[in-house]
Amino acid sequence: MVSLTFDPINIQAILTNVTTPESGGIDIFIGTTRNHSGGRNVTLLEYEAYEPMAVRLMEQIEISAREKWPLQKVALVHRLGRVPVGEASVVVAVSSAHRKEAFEACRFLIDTLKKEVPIWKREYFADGTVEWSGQHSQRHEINQ
Amino acid sequence: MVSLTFDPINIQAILTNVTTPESGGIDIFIGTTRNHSGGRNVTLLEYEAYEPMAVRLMEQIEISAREKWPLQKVALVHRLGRVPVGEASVVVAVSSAHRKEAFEACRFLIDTLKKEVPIWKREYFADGTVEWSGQHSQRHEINQ
Amino acid sequence: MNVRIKLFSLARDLAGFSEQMVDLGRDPRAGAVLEYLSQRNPEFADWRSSIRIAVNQEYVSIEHALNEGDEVAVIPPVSGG
Amino acid sequence: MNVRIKLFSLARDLAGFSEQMVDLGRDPRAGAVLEYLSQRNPEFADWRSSIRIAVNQEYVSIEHALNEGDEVAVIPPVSGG
Repeated sequence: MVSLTFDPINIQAILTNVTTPESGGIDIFIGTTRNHSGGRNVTLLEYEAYEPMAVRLMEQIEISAREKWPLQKVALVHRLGRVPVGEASVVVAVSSAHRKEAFEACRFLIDTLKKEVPIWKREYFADGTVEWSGQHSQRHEINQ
Repeated sequence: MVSLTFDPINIQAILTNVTTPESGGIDIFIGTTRNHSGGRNVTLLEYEAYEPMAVRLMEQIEISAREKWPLQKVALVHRLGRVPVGEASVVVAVSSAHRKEAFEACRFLIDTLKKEVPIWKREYFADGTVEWSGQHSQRHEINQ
Repeated sequence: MNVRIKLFSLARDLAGFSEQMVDLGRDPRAGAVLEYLSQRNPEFADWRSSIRIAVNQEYVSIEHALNEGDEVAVIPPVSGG
Repeated sequence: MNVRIKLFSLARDLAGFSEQMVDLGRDPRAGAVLEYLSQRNPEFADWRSSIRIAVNQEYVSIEHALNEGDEVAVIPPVSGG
């Protein structure tokens, strides 16, 4: 199950959804909005996505994980729009008969989502500036 | 934070507890009661612990994890007594600035808990038999 | 040949638009979209090596041959999670 | 020398008791508890290699020297989680 939502992510509902009588282990990763980035204070994050492609890629990532590990349920949920500090921007949950698979798949899912899925984060800093995440470091890399 | 409880584990409360404004990633492992074990149907699990030693070891395991990784909050909660199929018997939650540390520490915590902490599981099978987990395989190993 | 360019994040900010039908001439490759944008804003040239192109919602190489009416998305480095 | 033996899980079921003060004689080592239990129930001998001993809530080797009043726990293979 994959989804994008502009509302706060309902973690309890995801947990209920991935729990099955056959599952022995559930691993859940929750990405939350940090109050600092590159040494500066962050007050708010804002996410945008190329939505249809993001959903499609998230579905493909779930399929890849299911090809690698015997999983029961998978949930990949990303929040879009403004996300206050401390709230979840992404939740990945995996249930499996054994914990090793749940951990490995959960790690794969979030790592791949972060590398591949067309979602972008804009950081609102306490000093009033607003930047796309990595805007300066990316630029710098390229100019080197 | 470590604890043993005879009540259902309140996962939402644990999640609230480990979320901090500094955390970027939270990994939660939930061990649930499976409806099968060694090819047989399980209807119920029952856990007992050498309680003071279990709490002490869980505290030591948290300390070890904090020595290995820069963690913000750690929760290690194990349920005791009867646990119906599908309910959580153990919950491990870790928050950290970055997800890599949260995943590695969570995995270490549950793996070490399962190896070291004096807690025992009794399995109630659908055929009416009741056994300590691993009772036969352990015996078998020793007689080999 | 006409394709629909879609721009996101920093790429949209640099270009000043989020979606546009453009004529890329005969037999264009996906990379032609970056040429088109770089001609209009030289800052795009700085970003070229980090930008990915998706055609009809799938990542492609810059050598991918475009077809009439394709949706060509300019994908700056992603930062979800 | 008197110590308090505590038994859990299968060890308790085999011994038929969960806690007992026992006199282990002079200068006993932790392993003496397993001798004591094996003499009363030979099934314990089958389990010896998989049982761990904790003294005052810390795992010790079977060579660990016991002191008067120690709490000596017999820990069968654990299965929490």
